Amino acid sequence: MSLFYYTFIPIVIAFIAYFLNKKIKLSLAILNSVVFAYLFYQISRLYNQWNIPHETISYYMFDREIQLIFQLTPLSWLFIFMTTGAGLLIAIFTIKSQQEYVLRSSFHLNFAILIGSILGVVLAGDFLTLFIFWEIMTWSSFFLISSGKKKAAQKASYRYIILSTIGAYLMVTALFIIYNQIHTFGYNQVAAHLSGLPITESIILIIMLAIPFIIKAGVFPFHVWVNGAHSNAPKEFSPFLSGLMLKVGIYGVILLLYFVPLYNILKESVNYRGLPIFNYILAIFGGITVITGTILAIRQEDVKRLVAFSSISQMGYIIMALAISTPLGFTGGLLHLMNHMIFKTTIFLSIAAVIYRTKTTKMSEMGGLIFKMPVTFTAYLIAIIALAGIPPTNGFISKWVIYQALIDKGYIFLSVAAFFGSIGSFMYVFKPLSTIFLGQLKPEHENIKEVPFLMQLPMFVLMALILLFGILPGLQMNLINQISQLLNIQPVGFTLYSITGAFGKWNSLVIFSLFVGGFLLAFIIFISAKKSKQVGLMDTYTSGEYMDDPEAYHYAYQYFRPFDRVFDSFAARSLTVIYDTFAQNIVKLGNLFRKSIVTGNGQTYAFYMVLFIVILAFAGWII
Amino acid sequence: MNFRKILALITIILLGIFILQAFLIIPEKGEIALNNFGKADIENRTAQLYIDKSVNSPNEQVIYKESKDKESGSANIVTSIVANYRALDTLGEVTVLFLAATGLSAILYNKKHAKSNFILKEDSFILKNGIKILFPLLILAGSYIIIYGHLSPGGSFQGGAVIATAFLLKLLSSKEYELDENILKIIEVTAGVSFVSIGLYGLYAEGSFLTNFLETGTIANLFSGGIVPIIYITIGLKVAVELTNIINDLMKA
Amino acid sequence: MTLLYSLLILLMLISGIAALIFDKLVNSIISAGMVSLIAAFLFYFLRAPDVAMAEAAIGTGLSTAIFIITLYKTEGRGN
Amino acid sequence: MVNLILIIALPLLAAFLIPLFNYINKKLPSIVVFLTTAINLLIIILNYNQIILEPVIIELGNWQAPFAINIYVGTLELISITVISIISLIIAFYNLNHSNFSSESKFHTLYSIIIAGIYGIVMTGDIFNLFVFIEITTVAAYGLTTFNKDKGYEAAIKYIIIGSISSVFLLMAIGFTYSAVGSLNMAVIAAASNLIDPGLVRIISLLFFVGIAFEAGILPLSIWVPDVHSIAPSAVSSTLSGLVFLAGITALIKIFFNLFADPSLYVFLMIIGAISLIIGELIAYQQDDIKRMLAYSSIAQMSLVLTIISVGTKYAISGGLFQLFNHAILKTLLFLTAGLMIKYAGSRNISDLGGIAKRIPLIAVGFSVGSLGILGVPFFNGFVSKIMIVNGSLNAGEYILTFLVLFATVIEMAYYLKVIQTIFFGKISINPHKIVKSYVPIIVLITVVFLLGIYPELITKPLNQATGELLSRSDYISNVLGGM
Amino acid sequence: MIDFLEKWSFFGGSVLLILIGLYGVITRKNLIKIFIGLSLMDTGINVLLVSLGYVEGGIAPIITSTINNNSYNFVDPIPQALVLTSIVIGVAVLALGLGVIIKIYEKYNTLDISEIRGLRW
Repeated sequence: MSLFYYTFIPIVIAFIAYFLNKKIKLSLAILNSVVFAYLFYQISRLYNQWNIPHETISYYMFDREIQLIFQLTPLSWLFIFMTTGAGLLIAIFTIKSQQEYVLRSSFHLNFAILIGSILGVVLAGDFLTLFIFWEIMTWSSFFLISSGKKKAAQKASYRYIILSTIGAYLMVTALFIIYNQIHTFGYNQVAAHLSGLPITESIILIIMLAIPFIIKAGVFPFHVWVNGAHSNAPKEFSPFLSGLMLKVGIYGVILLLYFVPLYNILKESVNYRGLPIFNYILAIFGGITVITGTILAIRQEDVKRLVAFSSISQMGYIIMALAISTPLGFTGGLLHLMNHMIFKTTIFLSIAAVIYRTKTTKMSEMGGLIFKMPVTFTAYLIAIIALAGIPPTNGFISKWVIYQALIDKGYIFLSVAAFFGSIGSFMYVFKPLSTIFLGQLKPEHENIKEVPFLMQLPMFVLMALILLFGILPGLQMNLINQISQLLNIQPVGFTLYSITGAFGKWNSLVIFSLFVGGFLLAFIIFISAKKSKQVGLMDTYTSGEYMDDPEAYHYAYQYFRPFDRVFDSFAARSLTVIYDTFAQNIVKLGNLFRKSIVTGNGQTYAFYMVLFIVILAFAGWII
Repeated sequence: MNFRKILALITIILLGIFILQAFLIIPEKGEIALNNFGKADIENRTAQLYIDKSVNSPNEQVIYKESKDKESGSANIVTSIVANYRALDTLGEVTVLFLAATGLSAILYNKKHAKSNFILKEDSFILKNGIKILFPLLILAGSYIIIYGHLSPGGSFQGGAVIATAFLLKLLSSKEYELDENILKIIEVTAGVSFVSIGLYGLYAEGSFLTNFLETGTIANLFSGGIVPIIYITIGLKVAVELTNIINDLMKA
Repeated sequence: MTLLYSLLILLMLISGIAALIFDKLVNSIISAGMVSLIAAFLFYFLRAPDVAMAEAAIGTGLSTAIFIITLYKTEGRGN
Repeated sequence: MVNLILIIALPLLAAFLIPLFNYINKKLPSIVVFLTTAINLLIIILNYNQIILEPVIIELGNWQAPFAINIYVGTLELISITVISIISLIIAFYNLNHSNFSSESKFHTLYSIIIAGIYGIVMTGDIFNLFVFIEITTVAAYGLTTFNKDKGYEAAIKYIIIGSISSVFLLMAIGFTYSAVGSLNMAVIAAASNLIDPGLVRIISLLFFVGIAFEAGILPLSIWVPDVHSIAPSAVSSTLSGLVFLAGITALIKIFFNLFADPSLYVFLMIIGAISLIIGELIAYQQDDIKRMLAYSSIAQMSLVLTIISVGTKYAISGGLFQLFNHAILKTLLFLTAGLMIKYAGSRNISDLGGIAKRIPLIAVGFSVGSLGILGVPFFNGFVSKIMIVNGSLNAGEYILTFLVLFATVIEMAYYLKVIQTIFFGKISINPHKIVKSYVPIIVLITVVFLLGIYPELITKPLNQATGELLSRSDYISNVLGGM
Repeated sequence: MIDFLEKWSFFGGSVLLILIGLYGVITRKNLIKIFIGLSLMDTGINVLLVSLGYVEGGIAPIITSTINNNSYNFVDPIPQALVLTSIVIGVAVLALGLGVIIKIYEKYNTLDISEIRGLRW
């Protein structure tokens, strides 16, 4: 199957189905799952066939044919594999979960377009193709996000699209500045041209090229869209948004950092502690992102917002690891990218399952669902263990490699940020665990059942993956080393179940057996210990006072208040405010124009005409 | 004399300076500028060809009542321009008039079929009978102006306006007087359609729109000028009807 | 002769200004008609008899009539 | 080869005949107008292959080319009249069952004549004839505006005042030109234009600009646009916004590239266009009346086109022209769908259109297709033109201009997305005020949008040729003057 | 003095008439007066156009029994033709505008343009 079919098949099929499903009643979700399954199968067969020739479509744009190039590399293979896999799982999940959903068909249409466009982005062989599919991806995801049920979804998607578009325009400007000099968009030619330019110009162009990717990845100065979008998107889309959309931004960063080898371009530029200044700043931003995401995640009362902020901080890890551009860092970054995709999708799916049953996202309105929804609970448990980076899950391994990379190069701030992030992640992932699943059951949730099997299936698969990669990281390392060879980075030594770090070797088999033993022990103790008395959550004693806000007395409310108090001032000084004031000032300007110019009096308009002539005449038109 | 009036005055004065300086430009040698008053050099203008009637044909003298078969052989050169050389402009102009009448009747539509409630102070005997006498004279004068438009000053617009004035007076004189709108419509349609179809016949016969496909005859004869008088009559009818319509609608508003 | 033209034009300008500053609309309409009547004379002096006739018939006659009718239809309805 | 003057003559003939048809049957006028536009499209298609090879000069009344009125159809005019004929056909089809006014036949008369006037503006090669056709178009537009009995008169009076003033200036420019050059033919003027005193050229060109740009949607001359476009019936709004603006910009291009090609003026045009662009977008963001918002957006788009074209390089001009034609198509779609939504919801306010997409999905999809096209989403026709504009302005080294254009696009996106989100995801608050259905025009327009988005060469190849012709005046002059 | 008048009376006079009309349009409040201003502008531009085609001692471009051939120096006929067109167009627009004024008076019961401000912003 030719490469660009991968991008167009889902889109075309989805369109046809969208226009037909008014007539013939077919579930677009099932159709999507079938299509994605087929693509998944095809893509898995593409493994190790890196020598597929480029394919081009010609697109007549200015006065010439412009070739849109599609190519397959190990890197892009990794991404299309992940994309179709996640898409498949979520489509399966969606079959059941969207019974009550209003714009069902348009959701599936946009989702298919999104998958297709992401395939296009990662299969693209030149910047123009990348830009085109990038735009389509942005727009379809915009429609997906704004189709969220809450009103806030529209505001969030609004912020998202405006930011992304500004980024995209920066990118297209840079592209055409380059294009007008070399008349091609190919990666290698652009890279060569950039390395030829004087250093300041190339840095400016590179930054303009990089900003859209950084925005999509939700890194520090541009993370403002992430939490709103994640928390307000339809519950089935949030997993994909966090699991993959952010990763596509990372793909762009990898593209710039390694594929278009910035390192070589900037090597002779200003270096700081052995790093090109661009990489160093990127890494610092990554560190700031980790800290910001963690602190903000801890304060959240809404579970989806909480997980959204945690994704931000995890993105920070990946950026840090990739930016320091050592072999170990690259490996850790890619590892964490895959793993984060896996466990974050799991977390969002389990939360989606909970929302599907309880119809709320406020943590303080849930509780004690552990016995009602055991599968969901298990999935969530394992996922957060991975997120917190505890062995024997895959999350630990990637974080371990990243620590190694950071400490190896001796970046104090980054290492501190990383450790802070993982400590914080302990705190914020424990909060939903204890408030949603543990604790006492809410009276209104008495007759809640476990979600249907089609929604459990994806969670099972993902749990299995988490543990599998936790025990046998070699499976991933194999592909990662192929990518390293492609980008001529010296690979990291590994066996099936061990990775060689900077300060030694990690053997996951031993640790796994240890952990299984410990877990069994703890379980026996838990069983044998006598149960504690259970009191209702809301029968709090207020000495006869009227309780106007019972939620405030729920133990989940402001769970980590002491910790939050430390960072209150920090959290108050949010970037969102700055962006919003900027927008509001522009609106004010427009209002001023409107009120002062368009007076509605025809005579004034006539006077404008005369004034216009006079001004032009004496502003030098006739001179 | 408040602020905005002063501002307007200043702006207008500046505009005047801007326009008037166009006349002050003294052309250097080789350059051309606006002609001074009375110094229009006709020789170098397209007008000379129209005067000599030699756009297509060679330039030879045009003599009163003698020279035959000149192109667009109407004695009144303005007429020959309006109705022949630049007939498309005239078609457009008639269209604008038609548009105005149509738009006006659309604007004042809801008050249609109402009687003319435009009453003079005293419905006086003298006025009534005076207009009774004046009306046919005006119609006659208008028709004359139209028909002799290609020989003498005046033409379809002037004649049409005169006829319209006749109807205006008639309408003023008595409020019983009603114009039959069907007849007006029929004249309107025939006039407009015949104008366009004369042009289309030229396209069919001579291969170009609004061609003068008839014998142009001798200069300054009544039956001369080819299609010029015909077009002029159609235009005259059209103008008269449209202006009458306009007045009628306005009066009935 | 030139003096005559100039006087006519002066008259035209004056009546134009008058048309704008009169209070009663009837007067300003009449003086606007005056302007176009003088313009018709000027056309005649400029050797443009066709335009002169057109201006006299349309500009002076019909326009003024239309203005008067409109005035009657709107503010003059009372008197 | 059918003579192209027919596409002006036939609508006039139809218009003159309509009172007769109205006696026969009340529905007949609309059908006649529809047939006329269809025949026009046919005529243009018959001529297309020949004119694309070499420009055609039609001498009216068999008078030699530069001495009487002639009609010049080059590639630019060809593309323009093709787009105009397609769009006018679509709108005429829409009028077949959406024109129930108090005096319907008059509406069709005016519509037929305004189409003829637009063709004339685009094709004529004679400046006074240009004036006449502009007058035809504007007077027809005055009439069409008043078909809204609610606020139409108020909008029309502003339009009439401004239009009359600018027509006086246009006449003045024509008179000056004639007095200096001694001819009214564009080619002769172009040939003589470098002999005219430069100061006089500046004055004349400014007068021409004022006289024409009020029809071309450039602030502050076109400040009447929001009133008229938002008040007029939606078929009229789409005609005015799509076609009349197209014709006006084409006339401006003729004046400033063929007649007085003075590159030092382009910077003025660029500044005017840029200011008008930003102000238009900023004000459009404020609107709650959906058609008014669209009108301001038209102003902004036209200013964008003027700005880009006045960059004056090959790439920039072709990009600007492409944007011009795209805008014609998209605005027609937008105004038609917006009008239908207003009819359905019974309110003009965006905030009252919430969730209308669930009731009339096709119309809402049509509206969003139009907006996404204007915002330049890939595989919509706006994408290629936007890319071409960016490329052109960067190619000429106009970095600030590029920034302004992209900034304006971001604002534009802000207000279009407001509408789209409301009509798709807003909460449903509509009880059908009036059931509307119109499938064919919307589907056809959507098809055109995607066709041009996926195969842009359909229009960009002729556009490059047209740009070449624009940039070589001498060919134009020699084409018309022939041996002279 | 005389030759100054001869040179300037027509051009200056017509331009001044245009300006007077324009001033009226942008200052008078009454709609009818605004339209009077517009008609003044039309008259002014017509006089200007015709006077641009005038020739010293020229004669009207009509061949009659006295002026019996085309070798006399006629004044320029083209501006006269143009002016004929523009006069008719002017009266057409004027009639349309006055009709609109009548309707506006019916709706708002005033002719003060500064009070007719339904469409703003």
